[in-house]
Amino acid sequence: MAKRIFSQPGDHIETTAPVTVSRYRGFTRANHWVTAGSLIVLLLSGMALFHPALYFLTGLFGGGQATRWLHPFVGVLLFFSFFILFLQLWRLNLPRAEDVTWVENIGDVLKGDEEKLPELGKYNAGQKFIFWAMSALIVVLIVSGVMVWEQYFPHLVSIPARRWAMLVHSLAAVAIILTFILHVYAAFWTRGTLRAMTRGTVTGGWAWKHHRKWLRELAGRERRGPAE
Amino acid sequence: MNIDLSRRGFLKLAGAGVAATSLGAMGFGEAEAAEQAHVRAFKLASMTETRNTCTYCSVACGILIYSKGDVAAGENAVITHIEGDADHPTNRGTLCPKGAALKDIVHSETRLTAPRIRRPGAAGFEEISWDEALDKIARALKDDRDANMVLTNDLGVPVNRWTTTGFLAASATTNETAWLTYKTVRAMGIVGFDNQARV
Amino acid sequence: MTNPWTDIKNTDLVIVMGGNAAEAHPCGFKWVTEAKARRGAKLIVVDPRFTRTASVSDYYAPIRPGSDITFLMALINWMIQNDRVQWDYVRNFTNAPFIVKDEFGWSDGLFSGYDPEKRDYDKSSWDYVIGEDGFAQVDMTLQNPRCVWNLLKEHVSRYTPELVAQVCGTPKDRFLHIAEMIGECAAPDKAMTSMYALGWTQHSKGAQNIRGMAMLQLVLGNIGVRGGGMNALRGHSNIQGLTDIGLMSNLLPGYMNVPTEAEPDLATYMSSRAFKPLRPGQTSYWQNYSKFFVSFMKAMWGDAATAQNEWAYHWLPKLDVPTYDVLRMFELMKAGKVNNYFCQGFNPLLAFPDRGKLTEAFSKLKLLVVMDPLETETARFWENHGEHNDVDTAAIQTEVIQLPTTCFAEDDGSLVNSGRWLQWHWAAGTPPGQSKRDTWIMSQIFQRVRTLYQDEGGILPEPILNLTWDYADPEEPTAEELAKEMNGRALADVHDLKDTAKLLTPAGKLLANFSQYRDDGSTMGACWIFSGSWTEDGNMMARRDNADPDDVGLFPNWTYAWPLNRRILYNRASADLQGKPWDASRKLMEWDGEKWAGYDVPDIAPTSKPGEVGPFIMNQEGTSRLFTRGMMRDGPFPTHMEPFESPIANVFNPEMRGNPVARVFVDDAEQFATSDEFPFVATSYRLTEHFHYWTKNNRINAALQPEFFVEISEELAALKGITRGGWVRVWSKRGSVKAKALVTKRLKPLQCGDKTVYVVGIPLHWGFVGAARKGWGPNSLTPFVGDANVETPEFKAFLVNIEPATGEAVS
Amino acid sequence: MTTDPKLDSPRTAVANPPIQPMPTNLGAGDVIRASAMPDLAPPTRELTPVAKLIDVSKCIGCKACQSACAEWNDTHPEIEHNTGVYENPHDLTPEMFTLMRFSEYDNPETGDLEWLIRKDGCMHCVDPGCLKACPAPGAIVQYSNGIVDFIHENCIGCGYCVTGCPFNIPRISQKTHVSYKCTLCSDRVAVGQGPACAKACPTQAIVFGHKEDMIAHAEERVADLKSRGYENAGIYDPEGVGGTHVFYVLHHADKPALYSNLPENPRISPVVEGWKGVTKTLGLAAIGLAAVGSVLHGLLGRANTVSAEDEHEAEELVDPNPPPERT
Repeated sequence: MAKRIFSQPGDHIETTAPVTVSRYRGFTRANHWVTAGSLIVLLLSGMALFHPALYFLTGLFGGGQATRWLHPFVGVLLFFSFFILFLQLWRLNLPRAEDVTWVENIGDVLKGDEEKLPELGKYNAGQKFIFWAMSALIVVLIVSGVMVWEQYFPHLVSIPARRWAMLVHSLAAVAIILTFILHVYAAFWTRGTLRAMTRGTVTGGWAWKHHRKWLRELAGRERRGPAE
Repeated sequence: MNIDLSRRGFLKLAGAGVAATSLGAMGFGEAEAAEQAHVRAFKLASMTETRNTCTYCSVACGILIYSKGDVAAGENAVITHIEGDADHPTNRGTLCPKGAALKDIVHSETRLTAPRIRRPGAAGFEEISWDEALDKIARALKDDRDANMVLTNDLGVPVNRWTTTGFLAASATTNETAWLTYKTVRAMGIVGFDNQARV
Repeated sequence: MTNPWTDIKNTDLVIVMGGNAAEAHPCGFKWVTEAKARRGAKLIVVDPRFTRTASVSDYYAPIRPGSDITFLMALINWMIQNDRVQWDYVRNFTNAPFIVKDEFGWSDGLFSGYDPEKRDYDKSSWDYVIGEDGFAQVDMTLQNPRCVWNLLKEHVSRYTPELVAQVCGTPKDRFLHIAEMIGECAAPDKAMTSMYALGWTQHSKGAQNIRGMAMLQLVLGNIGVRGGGMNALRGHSNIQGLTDIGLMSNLLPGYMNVPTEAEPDLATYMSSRAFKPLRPGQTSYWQNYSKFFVSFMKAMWGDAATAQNEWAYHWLPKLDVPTYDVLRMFELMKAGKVNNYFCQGFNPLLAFPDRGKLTEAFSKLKLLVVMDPLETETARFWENHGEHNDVDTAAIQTEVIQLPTTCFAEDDGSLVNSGRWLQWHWAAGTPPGQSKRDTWIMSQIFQRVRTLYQDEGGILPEPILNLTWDYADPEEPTAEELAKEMNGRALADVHDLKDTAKLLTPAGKLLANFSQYRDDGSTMGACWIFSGSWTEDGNMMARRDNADPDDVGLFPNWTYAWPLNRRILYNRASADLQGKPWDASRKLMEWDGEKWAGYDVPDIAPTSKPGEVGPFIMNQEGTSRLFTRGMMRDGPFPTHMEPFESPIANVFNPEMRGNPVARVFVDDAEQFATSDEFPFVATSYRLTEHFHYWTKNNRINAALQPEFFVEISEELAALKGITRGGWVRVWSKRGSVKAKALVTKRLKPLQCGDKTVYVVGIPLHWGFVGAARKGWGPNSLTPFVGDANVETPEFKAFLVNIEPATGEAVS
Repeated sequence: MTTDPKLDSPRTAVANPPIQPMPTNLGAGDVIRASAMPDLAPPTRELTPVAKLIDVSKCIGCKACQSACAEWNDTHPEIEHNTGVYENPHDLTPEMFTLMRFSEYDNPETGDLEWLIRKDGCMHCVDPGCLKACPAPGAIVQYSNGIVDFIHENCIGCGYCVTGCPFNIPRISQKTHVSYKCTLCSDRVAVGQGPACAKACPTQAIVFGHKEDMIAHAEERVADLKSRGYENAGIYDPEGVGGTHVFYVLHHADKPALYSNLPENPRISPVVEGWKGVTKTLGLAAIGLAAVGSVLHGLLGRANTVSAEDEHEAEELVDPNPPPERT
């Protein structure tokens, strides 16, 4: 079998008329939503402890003590959940030459005419940015988070170190929230994307428009299909 | 079709976020403390206050003992707190680390609450009644005194000395207890009589 | 204490030597900080350790344990050499002018009349020359070479700053600096106060340590004045009271004595207690001895004590030895000569020396009765606690009865503080479980014994059957009844001795004070010095008026001080021969032309003219004594004696070991060690976080000082390879303990001549019961020997060895 | 909340406590600052600032303050081991709000040994780092008399106060997961009494009263110390935290570090300031803007949609020659 370059095992054309392409298998989707869920819990509980104006959000988790208790555990959950996701996605998120051009012409992307741009694999530079930003920030957050986890590691690091950890943790948190917003927004703005994570498939048109190389590779595999 | 739906969903979510954050940033939706600021209820309110003297060294600091219930009124009284008596000329309300912790010597886990006896060779104490204990003691005293009282010396001088039973008196009991102790011990002729003055 | 705690604020200089006031008496020490803050007073601390008292001192000097006499005699010598003497005071208020017999002398560390066989002195030469008039001869010019002053001068001349450095290990410059600070207090308008405790008493020559400072205070004219005095900081809340009431082998209440075999009848007993004045016109208050004695006997046996039966003189025991003190009792116990022993609120297993010997002694008892509010090691001496009390339980046949008593918070009554204040207190709590008051327990025991004698008869039942017991409830006399018994009551009308028509107190009424005591059987009173504490005017001990006129610090209407509510003893000595205060700004008593007036109750008769009657009314001389005649067994002057266990030989007489007249039992003598096997000097002490062996039962004090430790210098730690917080083994010839090592800069090696002396500090608060961690007390190590005069054990200077130890102690 | 307007702050700790029930005189109306409550209602009245003065030169290290503190606050300090030092317990704990710290100092100038003993505990800063760091509304409050108190019902046990405090004072209980420290006996002060430690202190090295009185007293003490040769004696009332309501007289005010590392110039760490200041505000703003921005763009901007051609292209690609349509 020819080596996959722009797709990963499991990606395949599902129907031909109209064309639908399977983009994420069930496991990956579940994995994504667990990660997303825990991120949202962390976001809400974290924001509650981050700014008084949002302290009311502790109500969602049964009060301040419960929120204080819950946040770090969900953090650990997020870390491992995302780690599994990472193992599946990291290869196709490695940067490629065409990403540079794509970024240079981000304006056209926003205008919606991607015809001028080079054809892309499964992910565009934007998606890759979000992937790597998430990866990096989650590592920073888990490390700094453990350093200030009062209940289990009260004496893990010195108080000055804890102060830095708090600062870094909150900065990283702001960053990851912004990343998250971008991620969600892009997913909505680019119509036809959400179903990739809900139903697992995208329309051929969507794939053609946004990830043509990916589609070509899968199409190629189709043709070489059972006939041979 | 589903695009429209998702548009509506999108608006809802984003709207909530904006509302929360922007309102918060503008200082609306001020957080409220669950509990109003308050200090601990003053624990001596409605206690009985009794004046006493610290039981330790002979600076003899004045102390105030606070209790639930009033012994003077014949009630059952549980001591809840002890602190210095500010009216006392010597200590002016101050107390040392021992005096300041007097309450916990009164309520010490190693306080004795019942008469006990350790029989010869036994590995432990067993409880006995006051009557049994006191009768045993009285009997032991009488027998030993009758057996070993020295009535006269070689010169026939009456000496009435009892040396085979000894008594170590306390150092923190009241003068009144001391006098009663003195009286009984001397009357019996005990000479092996001492107190803590030396140590 | 000659002065109350609150008077310390009036001092110019405080010397804490032989004690550690800040740690053992923090709230009394408050008055030192007051004097410092308000008067700019200075504080000197002389101690082997840099204590918490030293931490707030103005000047500190180290001293080798057991060498205090040398330091004190050297101070007196320096005062004399540098004319820092309150001359008027010394000449008139001390026995400095008294002429001493020619036979008296001192050589090789011993006074005249020593008999090595008897280990005792023939004291006949230690006395004044008595003239034909029957009075002691004096030379007010102090020229006579045989007058006390010149003998003292000669005696102390040997104690130079160099000798101090050699014997005490105190650097010469430190000693001289202290001498100069103290010297300033020789001025009539300057006062120094001495605060001491067991750091001075717990030596084989403890009484002489205290004598030494008392003499210095007399030379400086600091006794009887505000801000001065000799202040013994008593250890326990009522140890002063128990001593006052005479709960000792050889005492009757109010410092009267139990008869001895040498006194076969009352006449003989009284003859040696006539206390005739040794100078014309002096008070010699003990002349009233018979009044106090007879009133005491009437308190004991009431109508059964009559003139015919010598007031029941023979119902009192007569002693064949000076005293059956605790050390002697344990010696007898060990020899199997004691059958029953009572411990009332006392924990001797930790309190007396040579724990091994104590355990052996207890094991020979038939019955041990322990009355206590708390668990004690004594009550469980038979219980095996591993290395902390390794005994063969089954082999111990002693029967132990443990009786639960109430504590301070659960009974009424009075306590005597260190300043002789009798303070009444009230019960606040209900006793736990079946615990009972000591008064109930003692009554029960006595009632039952008496019943046995009634029913069965027996040996000498009279003193028991006739003991006065006229209490409303014979089962439990009240504190009020007992207090009134001590104050004294008129049995018949009491009239004025001079104006016999004048009725002072009608029959049945309480006596106003001991001046109304009589020796004709018309009065009863158990403790004459307490008389006046509960009169017809009520309970003086319960007074709570804390007003302090002119802020002098005497609080005359706060409770009651014995004698006669007198707050400062010898207060007449606060004024000069004309009756003017030495220091107008510190007036105490003043002669106003007809009588003595001032803030306190005068010692002497209010109308006795200044210059005629001396201030020291209890003494036959009317003066204080720089020279004590034959009253102390080990010499009329203090002379340097080494501890029985010492790294250094006596500089005056290398042959002399310890105190030459201290009583030593044969077996114990063999247990004395030498410095070649036990090179380090150990001393015991209290820590401020704990009170003796009690507070280890208190969760809070246990948390503040949880575990047994010893303190050593960084130098000794280095020498022995001991690490801070590590385990060490400390052992003496008598026993061994395991402790944590507290390595500190506050203990430094002392250079005594060519010998370097390392001190090991051993606090005394741990045992094997209570909330704190299990440990030991210093008494596992200390020698079984007491002071020559009062048998106080030598806890403060003995020899040990030390090494690093491994492994957790079981706790 | 019943407060007696006539009752102001007590002037001394030398008094016997009342036993008749009386209204507490310290409450919500006296709070001038509360954690995570930026827009607090102004206090209903202004109490006179109080202070506890600790005169280190009078302190004998007896630990009476520790006893009195444990007894009054009903805490149960643990019975630990001896580790070769006098500090027991070995540090402040949720059960021990104050601690005597001992340091042995060989003074090079005089050649004398000095045993410097300091009572450690909450300083009740005018600008409290704990309060600034605390995320739980009303868990830490500052009363107009200067007392900084923890309202345990509101505490969530996050430990931010530990990072906020410049003196390393608050301790989180592993049992209750609530933060504890000296309350300056707010319950006693509320009924006109002083703190238990100040009342107990045998040498009155700890005194309590109106801050101005305490400053005056401290100045007398400093003068006395200077007369005894401590030229550098002085008051430790650090400016960096706006002054404190627990402050010291030191014989060596020039070297506070001698006293078991008393901070030279304590202030709320700039890191904490950064975290609780700019980060908090800008961070939230950024998040807010991002959210708002995306919403607006979502509403106004044109979405990126897939056209029919794209679908056709896809079909072309997947299957270039489709089967003929049936009719």
